[in-house]
Amino acid sequence: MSQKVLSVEKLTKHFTLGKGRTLQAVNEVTFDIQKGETFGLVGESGCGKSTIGRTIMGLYEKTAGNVIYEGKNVHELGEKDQFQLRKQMQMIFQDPYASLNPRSTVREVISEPMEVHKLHKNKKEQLDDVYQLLEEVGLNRDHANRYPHEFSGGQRQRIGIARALALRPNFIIADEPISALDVSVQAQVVNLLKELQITKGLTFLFIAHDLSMVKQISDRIGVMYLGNMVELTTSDRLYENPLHPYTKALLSAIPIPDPDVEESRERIIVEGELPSPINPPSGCVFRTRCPFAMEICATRKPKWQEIEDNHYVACHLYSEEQEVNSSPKTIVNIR
Amino acid sequence: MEKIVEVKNLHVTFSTYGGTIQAVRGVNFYVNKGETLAIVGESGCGKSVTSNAIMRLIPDPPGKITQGQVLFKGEDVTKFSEKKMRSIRGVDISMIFQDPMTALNPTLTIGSQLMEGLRQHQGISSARSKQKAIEMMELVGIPNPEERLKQYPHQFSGGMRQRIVIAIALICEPELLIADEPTTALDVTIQAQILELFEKIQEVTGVSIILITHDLGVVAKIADRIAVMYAGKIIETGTKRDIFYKGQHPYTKGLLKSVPRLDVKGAALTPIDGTPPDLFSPPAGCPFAPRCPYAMEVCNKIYPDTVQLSQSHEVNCWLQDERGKRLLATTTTKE
Amino acid sequence: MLRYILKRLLIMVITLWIIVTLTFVLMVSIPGSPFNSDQTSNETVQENLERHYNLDKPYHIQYLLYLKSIATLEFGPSIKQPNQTVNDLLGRSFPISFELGMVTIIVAVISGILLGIIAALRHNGIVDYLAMGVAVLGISIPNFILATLLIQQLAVNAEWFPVATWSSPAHMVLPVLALATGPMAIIARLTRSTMLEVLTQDYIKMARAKGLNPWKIIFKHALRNALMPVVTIMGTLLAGILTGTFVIEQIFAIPGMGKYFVESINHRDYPVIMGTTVFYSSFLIIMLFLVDIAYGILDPRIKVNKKEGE
Amino acid sequence: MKKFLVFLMAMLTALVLAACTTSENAGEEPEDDAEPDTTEQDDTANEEENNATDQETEEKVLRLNNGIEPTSLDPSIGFDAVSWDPLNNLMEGLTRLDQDSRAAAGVAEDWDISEDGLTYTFHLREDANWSNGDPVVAEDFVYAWKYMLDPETASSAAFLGYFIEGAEAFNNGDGTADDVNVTAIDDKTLEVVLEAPTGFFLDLLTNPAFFPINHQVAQENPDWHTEANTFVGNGPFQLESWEHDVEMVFTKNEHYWDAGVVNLEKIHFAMVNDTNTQYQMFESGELDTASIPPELSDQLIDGDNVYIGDYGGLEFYRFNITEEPFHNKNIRKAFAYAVNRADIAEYVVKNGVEPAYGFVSPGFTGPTGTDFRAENGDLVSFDPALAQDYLEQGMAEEGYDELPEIVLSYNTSDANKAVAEALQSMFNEHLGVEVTLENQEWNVFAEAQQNLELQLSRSSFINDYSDPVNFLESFVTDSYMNRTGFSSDAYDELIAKGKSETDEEQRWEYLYEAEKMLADEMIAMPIRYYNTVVLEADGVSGILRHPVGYFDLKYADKK
Amino acid sequence: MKKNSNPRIRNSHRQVPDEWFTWRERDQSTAERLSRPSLSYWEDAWKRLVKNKLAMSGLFFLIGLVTMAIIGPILSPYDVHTNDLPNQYQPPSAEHWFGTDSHGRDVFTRTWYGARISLFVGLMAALIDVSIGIIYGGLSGYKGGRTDNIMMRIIEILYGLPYLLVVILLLVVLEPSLTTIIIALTVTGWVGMARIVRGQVLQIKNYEFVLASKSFGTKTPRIIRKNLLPNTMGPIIVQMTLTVPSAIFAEAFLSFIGLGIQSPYASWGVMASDSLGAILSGNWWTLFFPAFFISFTMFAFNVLGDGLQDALDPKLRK
Repeated sequence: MSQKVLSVEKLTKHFTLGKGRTLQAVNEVTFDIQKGETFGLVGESGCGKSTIGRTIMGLYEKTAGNVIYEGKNVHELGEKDQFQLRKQMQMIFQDPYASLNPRSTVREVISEPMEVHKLHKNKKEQLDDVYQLLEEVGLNRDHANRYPHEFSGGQRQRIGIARALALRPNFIIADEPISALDVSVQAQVVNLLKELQITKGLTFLFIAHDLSMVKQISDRIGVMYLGNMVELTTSDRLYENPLHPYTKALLSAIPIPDPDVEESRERIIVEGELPSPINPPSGCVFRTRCPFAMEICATRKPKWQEIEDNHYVACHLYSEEQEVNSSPKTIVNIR
Repeated sequence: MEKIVEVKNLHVTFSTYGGTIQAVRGVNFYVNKGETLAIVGESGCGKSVTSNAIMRLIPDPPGKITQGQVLFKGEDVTKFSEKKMRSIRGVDISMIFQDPMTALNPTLTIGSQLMEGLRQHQGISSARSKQKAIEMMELVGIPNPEERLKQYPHQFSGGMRQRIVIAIALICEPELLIADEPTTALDVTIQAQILELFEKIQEVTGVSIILITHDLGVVAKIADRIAVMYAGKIIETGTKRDIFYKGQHPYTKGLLKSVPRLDVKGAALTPIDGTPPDLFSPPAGCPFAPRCPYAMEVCNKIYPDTVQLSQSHEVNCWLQDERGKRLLATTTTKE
Repeated sequence: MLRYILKRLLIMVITLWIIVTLTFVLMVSIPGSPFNSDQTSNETVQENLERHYNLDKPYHIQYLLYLKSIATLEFGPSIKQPNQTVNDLLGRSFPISFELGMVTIIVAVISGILLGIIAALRHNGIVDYLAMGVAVLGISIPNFILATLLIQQLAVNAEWFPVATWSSPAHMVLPVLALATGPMAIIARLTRSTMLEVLTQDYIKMARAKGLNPWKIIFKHALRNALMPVVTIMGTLLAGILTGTFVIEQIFAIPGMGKYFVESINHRDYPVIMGTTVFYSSFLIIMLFLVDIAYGILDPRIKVNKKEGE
Repeated sequence: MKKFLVFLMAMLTALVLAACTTSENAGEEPEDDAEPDTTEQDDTANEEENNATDQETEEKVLRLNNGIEPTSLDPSIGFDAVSWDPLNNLMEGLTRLDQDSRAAAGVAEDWDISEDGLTYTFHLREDANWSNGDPVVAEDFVYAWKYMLDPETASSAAFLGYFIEGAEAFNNGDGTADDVNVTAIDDKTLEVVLEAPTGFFLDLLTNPAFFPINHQVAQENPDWHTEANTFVGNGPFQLESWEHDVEMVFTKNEHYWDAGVVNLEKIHFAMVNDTNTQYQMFESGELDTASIPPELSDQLIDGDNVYIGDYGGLEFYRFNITEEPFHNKNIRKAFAYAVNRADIAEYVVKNGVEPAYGFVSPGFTGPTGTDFRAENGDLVSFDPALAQDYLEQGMAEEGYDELPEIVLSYNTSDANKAVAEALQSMFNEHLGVEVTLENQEWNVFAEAQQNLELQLSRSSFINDYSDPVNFLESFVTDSYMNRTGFSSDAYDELIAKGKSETDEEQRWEYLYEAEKMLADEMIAMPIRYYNTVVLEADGVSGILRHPVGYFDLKYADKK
Repeated sequence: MKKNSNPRIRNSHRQVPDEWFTWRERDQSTAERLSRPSLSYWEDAWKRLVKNKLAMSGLFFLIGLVTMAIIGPILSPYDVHTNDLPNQYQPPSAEHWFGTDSHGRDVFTRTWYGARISLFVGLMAALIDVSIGIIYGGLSGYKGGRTDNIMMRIIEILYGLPYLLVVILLLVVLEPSLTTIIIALTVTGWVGMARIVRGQVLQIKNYEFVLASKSFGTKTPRIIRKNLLPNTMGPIIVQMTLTVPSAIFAEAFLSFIGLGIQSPYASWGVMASDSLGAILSGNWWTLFFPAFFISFTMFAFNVLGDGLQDALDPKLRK
């Protein structure tokens, strides 16, 4: 767990909307991913987590910052190198219905990347490879000539995974791969991904909004809010000792499928709605909904700092100048 | 306790190009006054069809209620004229839809959508109905109701829209509210707000709720009783605790085990293998048999009778048969 | 908003300028002269005519003269009807065409939408097929045949309506019928397919769940949303009806402007060609602009200046 | 669903069939004696109603169709049939065509012609007045003619004035208005000196181009002719209202010197430019006259209410004699003799037109009282055998084994197409020649014909004035109207004499000879003569339809 | 099964034989089995089209028409160009099934020659419209932004140009022939198709499968060809079925300018507009037959188009 595969440094991505308006999808996000680990990225819709994934893939141009993959700056590679990089980095998409071309057979879907990269000498070899991939993801070779619409959601997501594996990548970005699936099937897919990680030595960036599932699969988790990363730590510690008020609220908002636990839980309910990323609040982006918001939150953006070993947070409650006034530990359970 | 609604042996089919889908195949359940019944199941199991059938909102063609009764306060609504049905919809029974983004007409103001039900059914003056609308908006927690009445849906966030949908559903003070996946499309922090709102509303108005969902966490939080649906049939019903702690059907158990829990550390996910059956040609026996780890020969052949486990708890499973119990007890290899 | 309108206006002007330039190039590159006729003539007469209308000047001068006439909106006299200026011709005929066009559009829109709604409500039923059959028949009978048929049947034989000319509401019935069937059919088909889509929307279900009566659901909830595509084609449709009515105008002796679009070219009546082209193009471009605005009114989600985000 | 399809088919069939069959009856109506009577009764009933409400008695209103808006009611500019018809009834020249379509006294009561035939002195009627009450004076003619000849005016009719001394020079920029030898001796005396003796000058003067213009009005308001309220005429009718592109209404002009003979109180000129529609309007009683759509010709042409008259004009095809194969006279003749003109007239063009076996149309009466056409006889005929002979002869002369490809061109119209198709079939049948047809948009066609780019192309000629030379002079060398490449000194000379010879009989002899020469060279092949065929409602009478193409309503009446 | 699904006739557990209470061997393949037969996208669409009776009758009508266009003239003893003037306007009879026209020609024979021209012109125009429209619309929609803006302005300009002038210019530049007609029809005809393709592409290009394709480095042409176009086929086909009949009409207009097919051959459109007077004269057969075939061809294409739209609409599939 020492070798860095990917490091994202102060990555910023803004979309221009015309009329001089800018959608600040991602603001100065920094994290890195070690070889063989699963890094979870959570946050509610519109927090920029998918944008990060796509920017890392090079599907979007970055606005500022760097994405370094195995020492190479992804956005500054030549066309040829970037093409080669595709073999190592692959993506699994959210919607198993929209991510497969309805007019292609499963075989065509899976072999498309192989053809683009001219992986095989002949059709026979390619077909064998497709069969092998299908079996790896728990489908069988009879499925190769069928069309996506004949499959259930879980099966389609397996096809999507097989496609992502077609180029034998090392690093996979899974962009909400299970959120469109039924509960019983979600677990199937998650287990499949875990299994593949072990057998193939893959590194995952796992993007999801469902914290309980992300916790299940990830080694470390980064929590995002409105384009900013607010907290990053190991998955166990994130649950046991969340620092950022948003993380706390997020954790307490997730209902637990156990009536007894659910009835005895204390709950922080954040009021209000997510502000618009076109016109984000000044200072700390969470301050408009934060139960602990202070004056400084409106004026200054909190620093991204490592509070304890491997536990990063961006919150004024933990910045030095604030600690003088109040200890964060005492505030935690005010509500 | 007074039963608000009782569904008896409901069958619904849809005819499509591909054949006839038997979406609901003999469903029985009831809802008591003031309670919340959750119908839990995966997509395509027929839970939404069931709720639409209660409202007689199944598009005909292609849908058709082929058999069964829906008794609302003792009267069979399947026999009602369309006109009579209209006088019940929105007045006695209301409905909330999954996606607040699509459930509101984008071209009409919130006010007009709120008030039109009132006007239609109660024929009250516009000033009076506006007053009522404002009250309703306050109840569901929308600030500045007077101004917001004039706004269009797109000017509201997802959570606000769902509040509006709820307000619309409640404005005629119905006795039964059917909520079809009311929080699925929302972010968790918003979901928590809406769930609180449901609790508050039930407290204030005493409305009975049928909650349709696939999220066991939500169920654990707000349901009184639960009906578990699979492939067009209800396979187990009981109180919240019956199901969560004493669930008997392998599907119920599997479902619970496949859901990740935030509060439990390191528990492995146990998925249910396979996929739900195709309802074009549902299996003759127990529809879960192909995926069931405890499937016996009989399960493939005959659908099991309902077994009453306690006053509140019923299940349809051959394992409840004495011979099944015996077999289970004698087998150690299974599991 | 103002900036947006100004920008749009500038683009319109550029578009218009390109159209005018291309039209001029086309005009001078096709053979013929406005003075060709079966009448006896001689060279001197021809030369006098050409000089009189500046046609003896080099092309670039002629081009500049046209640009000037466009800028000042003074297109000068028609060559074929020298008594009258292009402005007279268009100023006189446009209100008539507009009247005819508006009545036609209104008839087409109302009947088309009704047909479309009925068809959508009875999707795949006999009524649907019947409505669509009528609609298809509407497009498949060329309007000049329909016009002649209508006159023969309803005016000459039945004597319900006058045969031709443009003077009273009764005179409008037949030409409007003949002109409206085509657009009606298009609108009916469009309405039907969007209605089918809209009727599956959640907010329609929601409206039904409120217990609203069916007509209210259709007219208040469904129709407004189903109208969007109809509005989209309205701009080009109206422009087409205003200008593409040559045959109908001729058959019914309606003094509209449709004939100038055809005859000015047939007669090489250059000022009229220029005038009509500028008029038509501006009208079309403005129509497209208005359609955009109508969008915003019909659908509050769309702001006029909405841009496609990533 | 199949049932539905059947139903639809049945519906469409029924619709079209019903329309066609009922219209069949409708078309036959005029043949049926009972039918027109009822319509007439309807008409009179309607009129009676109108009259009753208007409390006017027996107002005589004639409803005609002008087709389209007149090009211009400025007599110098409106040089076409659509302008001539209204102009000829709103104004009057020095002479006016009489019942026999001969030039008779108009504004000029009488005139003197000098011995050499060059100087004409016209004496204007004392009671000739403008519709605004002004007297018509000689200066009005001087003004109008000089205005017409002014190159600035760019009158299409200006060439007609070239017979006047100094006119051509003025018009082509070599001279001035003062050089035009037209003088107002006094208010009522006008003197004109001609370039050369011109036997048909008085006929020429009946053309609207020579109508006077009220010079006081025109000087004050150059646009006097564009609207009804400023228009001033001197004819039997005055312009009551003029809704452009819609309708003109004429009323009787009480200031007209011969107002006593004018019967009609009002004339409506509709502008309906569709043959079928104007006929349908006639059928429904909205028009008093109509032309016959060719499809209905068979049913209507023999009816009692059909007027058929001469119309000076010829439909013909020009050979391009500068190009193969029509540079050969015999090949030209072969084609000319292979055309069955009688069939074309009877079955294709219909409407009672006469096949043309010569060039000059009937209706020009010579000094001896015989018709030009009758006198000069048939110059070409339909003779397949002879045609074959000519073809063989011609091909032998040119050394052809096979004719070069031949394209027959016509400008697009249903009627032209029908004739062209018939010709194509005839050439194929009688000569064994496959001719390709080509139709072109009018202006493209006209340009190509003018530039001699077409081999065999359709043409028509309508007389501007009532003299055979009008047509024949088209083919002189360098004429703008030649369009065949034909050039012959002998022919040019014949035409020159045919214009200036003072002895009328001799002049006509020259013209006979010229026409024969045309036939011998066969630079163009005649197809058929034009005629005037008009349906007139019962009770309509007295409309004079002159072969030169404009009608006179002065004596018209409606019961 | 029926018995089981009805609780009133409940099966008694006791009647169930004991030997059925044994563990069932689990068979993984049955769990993953797909119960419906494998149908490719087109097979599925075809199956649904076949069920649409109206669309199928349209299809059969068109097939019949094409057949007659091929063999019709051979069946007839008459040729198209020989005039028989004295024999004009004969009503339909045993000799002349559809009667004779103004030049005494056999309408039956001419109708099938007309079918050849009209159908050929219609289909070719549609095909070319589609080809240009796909390329232009596809590019415009896919590139988006400024490129799209400029390309759309060009379309606006094409709309604004007087079509008649363009066609007359073509008449001057080109020889009259079938090719010329088709050029004239398509010179601006593709615009509608381009707009439709563009709209579709704008929508589809944001789908995840396109993104997925991009994510492994697929180049633009391949994306357009493999991912975008196959998914726009539905609306394209519908538009095509509308283009065919309108091209048949437009051809008649072009022949008026002089671009059309030359006599003695005549398309339906020309035959119909030549015989408009039949409404007055009662020689109904000269107008009826060409008009009938135009209308029904149009009708057939329309119902077929509607049927195809339904059959190809992914929303209607389960």
